[in-house]
Amino acid sequence: MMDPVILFFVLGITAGLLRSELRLPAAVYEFVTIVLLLAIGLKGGIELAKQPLGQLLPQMVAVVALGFVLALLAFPILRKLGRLQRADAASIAAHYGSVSVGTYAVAVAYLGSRQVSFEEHMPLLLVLMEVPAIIVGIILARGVSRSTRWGSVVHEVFLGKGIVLLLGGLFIGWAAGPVGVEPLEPLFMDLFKGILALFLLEMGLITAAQLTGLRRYGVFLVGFGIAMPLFSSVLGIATAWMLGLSLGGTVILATLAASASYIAVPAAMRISVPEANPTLSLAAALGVTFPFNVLIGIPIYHAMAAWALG
Amino acid sequence: MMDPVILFFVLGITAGLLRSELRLPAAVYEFVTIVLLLAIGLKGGIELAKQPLGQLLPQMVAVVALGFVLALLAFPILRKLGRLQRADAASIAAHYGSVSVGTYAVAVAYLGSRQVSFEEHMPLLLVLMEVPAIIVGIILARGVSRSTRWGSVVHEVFLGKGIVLLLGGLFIGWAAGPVGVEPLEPLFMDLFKGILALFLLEMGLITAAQLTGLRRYGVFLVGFGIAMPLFSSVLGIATAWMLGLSLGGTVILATLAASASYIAVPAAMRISVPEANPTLSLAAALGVTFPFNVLIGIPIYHAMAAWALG
Amino acid sequence: MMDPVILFFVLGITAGLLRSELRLPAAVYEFVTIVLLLAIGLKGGIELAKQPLGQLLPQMVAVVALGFVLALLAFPILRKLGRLQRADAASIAAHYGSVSVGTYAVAVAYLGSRQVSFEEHMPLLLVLMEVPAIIVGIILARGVSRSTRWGSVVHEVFLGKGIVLLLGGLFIGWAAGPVGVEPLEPLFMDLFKGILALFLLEMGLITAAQLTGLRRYGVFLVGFGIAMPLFSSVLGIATAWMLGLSLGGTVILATLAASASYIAVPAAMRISVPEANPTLSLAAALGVTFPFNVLIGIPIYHAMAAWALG
Amino acid sequence: MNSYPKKLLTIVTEAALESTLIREIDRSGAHGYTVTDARGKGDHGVRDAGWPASANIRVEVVCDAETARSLAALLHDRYYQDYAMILFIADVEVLRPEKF
Amino acid sequence: MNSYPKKLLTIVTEAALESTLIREIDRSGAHGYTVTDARGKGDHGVRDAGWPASANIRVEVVCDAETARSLAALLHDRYYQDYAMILFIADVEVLRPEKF
Amino acid sequence: MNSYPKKLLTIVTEAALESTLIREIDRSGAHGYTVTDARGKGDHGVRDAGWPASANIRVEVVCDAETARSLAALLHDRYYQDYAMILFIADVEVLRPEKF
Ligand SMILES: Nc1ncnc2c1ncn2[C@@H]1O[C@H](COP(=O)(O)O)[C@@H](O)[C@H]1O
Ligand SMILES: Nc1ncnc2c1ncn2[C@@H]1O[C@H](COP(=O)(O)O)[C@@H](O)[C@H]1O
Ligand SMILES: Nc1ncnc2c1ncn2[C@@H]1O[C@H](COP(=O)(O)O)[C@@H](O)[C@H]1O
Ligand code: NA
Ligand code: NA
Ligand code: NA
Repeated sequence: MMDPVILFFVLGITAGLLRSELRLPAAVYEFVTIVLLLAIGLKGGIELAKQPLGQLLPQMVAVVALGFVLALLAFPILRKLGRLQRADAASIAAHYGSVSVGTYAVAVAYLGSRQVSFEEHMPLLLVLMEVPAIIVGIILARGVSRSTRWGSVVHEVFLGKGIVLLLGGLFIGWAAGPVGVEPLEPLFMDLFKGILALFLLEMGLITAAQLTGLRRYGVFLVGFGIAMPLFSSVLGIATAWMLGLSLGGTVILATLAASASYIAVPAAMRISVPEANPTLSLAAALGVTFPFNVLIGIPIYHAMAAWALG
Repeated sequence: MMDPVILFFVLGITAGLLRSELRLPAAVYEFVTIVLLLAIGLKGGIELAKQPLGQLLPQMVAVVALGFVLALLAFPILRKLGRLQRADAASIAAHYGSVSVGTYAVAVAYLGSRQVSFEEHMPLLLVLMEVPAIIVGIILARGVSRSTRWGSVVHEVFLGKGIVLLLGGLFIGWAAGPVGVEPLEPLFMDLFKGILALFLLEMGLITAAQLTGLRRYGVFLVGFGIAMPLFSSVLGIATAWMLGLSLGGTVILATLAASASYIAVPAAMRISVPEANPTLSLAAALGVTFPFNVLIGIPIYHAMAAWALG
Repeated sequence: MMDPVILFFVLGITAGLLRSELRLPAAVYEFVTIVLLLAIGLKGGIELAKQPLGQLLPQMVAVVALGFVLALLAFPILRKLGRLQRADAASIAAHYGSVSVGTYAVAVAYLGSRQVSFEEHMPLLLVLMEVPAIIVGIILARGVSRSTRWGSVVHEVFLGKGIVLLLGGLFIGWAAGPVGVEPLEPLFMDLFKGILALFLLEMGLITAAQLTGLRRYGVFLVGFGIAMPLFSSVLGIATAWMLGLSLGGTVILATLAASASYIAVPAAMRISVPEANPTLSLAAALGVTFPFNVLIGIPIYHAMAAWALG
Repeated sequence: MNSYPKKLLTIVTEAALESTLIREIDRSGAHGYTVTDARGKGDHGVRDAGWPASANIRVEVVCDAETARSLAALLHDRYYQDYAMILFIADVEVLRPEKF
Repeated sequence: MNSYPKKLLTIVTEAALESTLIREIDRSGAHGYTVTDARGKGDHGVRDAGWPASANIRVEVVCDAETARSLAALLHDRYYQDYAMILFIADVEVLRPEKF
Repeated sequence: MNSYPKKLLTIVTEAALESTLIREIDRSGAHGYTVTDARGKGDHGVRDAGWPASANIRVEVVCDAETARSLAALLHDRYYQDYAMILFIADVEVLRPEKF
């Protein structure tokens, strides 16, 4: 049976496609996003408090490398097969090398309702995996030219809303520990699924709007938006296997690899690679890959991970 | 003793009448409304999963008929006694034939705190009862003229925020069932009364603003705004009795009949019967009938229902 | 160990100083403030229901007097030592004579996590202490001139958002009593600390913005912003001692005395003493005193209170 | 850089009319529009944006004089009587006339 | 359709001044106003709308030249010194002069 | 009271550009700006403000004719090609010319 939070996503898409009057105010979107990001960070931080950071170093290095690799692999495909312009290919590659927090949250909910446990420090890997693809994207678009203002790129990337809230949550969870965070749980843990449901309702409305972009730019993006996550998830599972992650952890890492960013990367690309057309990358990442992962992908990655680890 | 959520309504009215600086941002109103509508839908949907829809058919037909009848009865009174213009009478009739979700929520809270149980599929009837009066209103104002763009009327009515969220919630609750919805309960069930309190605070502020409209259009609207719900509640109780509803279900149906819409109908009338003056209908529905029902009406309907069923 | 809600404040300041893109929409700030104010009022009101108001009269009179005294003492210091203009000194004195609801909430959380109980009717004293300093401030700035429109001052003060919600909450809590308020607890009590965390995140961002004001107006405000609350807390402890309050109650009253308003007073001063520069008062109250109290002050007042009562 | 004269038509009206109004603008030949949320007061009383039924929108359309005139006249004829609405037209200069 | 010349007075100032300002507009003889929420920067520094004390409003009044002049002068005299505020006046055309 | 002619430059563009744009305005010599949130439609399609990536801002700068011209030209050259953006300039009168 489908997780009810997914049904909220379906409701949002349906309402959007039927051109319903339903619109959520921007402030509600922001509120819901902020709570989700902080909640994910807090959960990861609590776990970090329990184990020496040094032990996690191999995993941290591996996911950063994975982020670089995914972006670098996506680029030639977009350029050659998709015949996209350099800037567009670089920007889309950055979206797919990076990760989507919403998809991560759905995977967590999916595993939760199937009582599959996973390494709880995953939010740390999530944060780490957001960044490398952005750098790859900028370099692919621009070359390592002197004119790139890396100072402002770093600012844009590390001080964007997403990373500040995730890192902040991680840090607070780590500093306060499980007992300290307890009084915050009614908001950040108990309401998590309800807030996620509202978030997915909004994502459904947004996804529906992106489909216009798709209609204009044809079948290649649809194919890429489905094939790329499938391919990335295999790399993710392989990485997880090398790192010795549990079944749950493997599903999460596969999902992270398969997911395409729609918070940090679009904002960074808009400033650093302005000549890339955001309609293309958002149509692929939000119009195709997000619904694919949320509706079909995660169960597939679960099956593949079970097969690989079994 | 008065339910505390009602006291929030009283606080809102008082602050409004005293011209306090208290104003809730539109985004907060939207957020609170969205959560309430989804929560009501979800609750009803869970219940629908438990019984064959066919069994409810008589009730469904009955409330649709009730909606038609109420609007048709209100119209001549408004026209003759109130000497209102055709469009205004039609629009107000549509408001009173339809239902108010906020009033429904207060009745649910009222019965809850008195431990009176009721048929849990009521939200389905709520949705069904929203629509027929709108159609009556448009026909009464326009006649069945060819120029009415029924396509856009249907769109306006069925794809408005209220109905999409109620129907969406119903569907998700039905599809996910009691167990599936459980993780959503902290937001949609446990917070229900708190969110309702915030909603009623806002409704109080809005109601206070409508009273200006009243002052201008005199005593007829006040009389109608009190007499009509009393009369409608009797029809509601009779319908409930014919359908064999429980005491709680009878109170709810009486309240639905007595309540006047202020979400779906105003929006639909503004587009489909623009020549109707919205100040009149909102002054009656929000300035008189909503506070009447919330403060006095529901206990009266409870007493009448107990007497009728006892 | 630091309370995690404080860490949210630190996160906000850090993000603000690093010029992160993190910004919370105004509507979220309003929502969070409204819930906090109502929650604080409700908690106090429940307690008021348990004891005759008459018994509290001495405390009520004492804190009103304390508010007057604090503002009257601050004024000459600001005028003589700070060489501030009359209007500025009067306005800042009003801020420091009045109280900060956010600081109060942090003190409550602080005592809660240390299991120190306190007189639960404190929110009543909080409301009473907001007002007198405002009147002092206006008179100090203007003299008791006939031109002061006291009607509109009273309106501004008593019908501002803060006081309406606190008083409204108090009244509802008092009227509904502990049992009546129970269904509202998931929102107003269980989420309290989570909402407070979001509030402090925003306050951190706001505080960081006020620091610009500080840079421009020099060291006097920093000194005053730290010395004044320390001095006020001593007066607060003395008052608490005379009233025979418990340890927890003494800490709260010390914190109230030490805190500087940033909701009611700035709004009232802006209208009634417009020639006072709000940058000065907000830089002191928010840029210095709020973080001082929240990070360092409250533990100091706790220690002083323990010493005084021990 | 050369600049070219255009007209700026500003409409303040009820939020409920947004999608209808946008359809009219699209049909009028204008190439775009900008919408902001607003509140206000006029012949139809105070509209304080506390909830959807009392919210206003403020719509701007940059276009040529002919389009501005005819769109204004059409909106006036169709909506002025039944809706809270005002219209006004100002002269503006733009850099890329073909965009409007 | 004929159009008639009017003035559009725009005021950007602190949100705290909203009710005061509206009272002044009502007294000035203008028939209405439109308010939108804003942020900005000027002589009084950055006002970023993060919370009520740092929020701006943008108020528009369409009226005749005389009212615009006198209202602008009055606001200037009473509020310019103590509040973050700017004022500017533009020429606009309207269709129904009696509304303004 | 005397009034003085100035220019009002209005820019509607993507919200993502806000801080970049403000830096350009600060550098241009203008003394201030006002920002409101907006949605709209233009050559780059519908931007409905449902989430940050599709939100617009509407920025106003009151300044002298020279600054308005050069700022408009600079924004046009640097941002028109890659961003959803329109610009227009209107004549306004102000009371205190030294503020702008
Ligand atoms: N003279 C005016 N100046 C500026 N805005 C106005 C004026 N009159 C009306 N408005 C705006 O237009 C809306 C509708 O106007 P009305 O149809 O006159 O009620 C009002 O709610 C105001 O926002
Ligand atoms: N030159 C300008 N152009 C546009 N808006 C301005 C300008 N100067 C000031 N403002 C706006 O008016 C507000 C108050 O201005 P001020 O009194 O100069 O601080 C600012 O916060 C801005 O929103
Ligand atoms: N003709 C127009 N009139 C008013 N606003 C416009 C117009 N064209 C574009 N805009 C606004 O400017 C933004 C960017 O325009 P564009 O670059 O043409 O997509 C749009 O999203 C609209 O908000
Ligand atoms: Na990825
Ligand atoms: Na009804
Ligand atoms: Na104080």
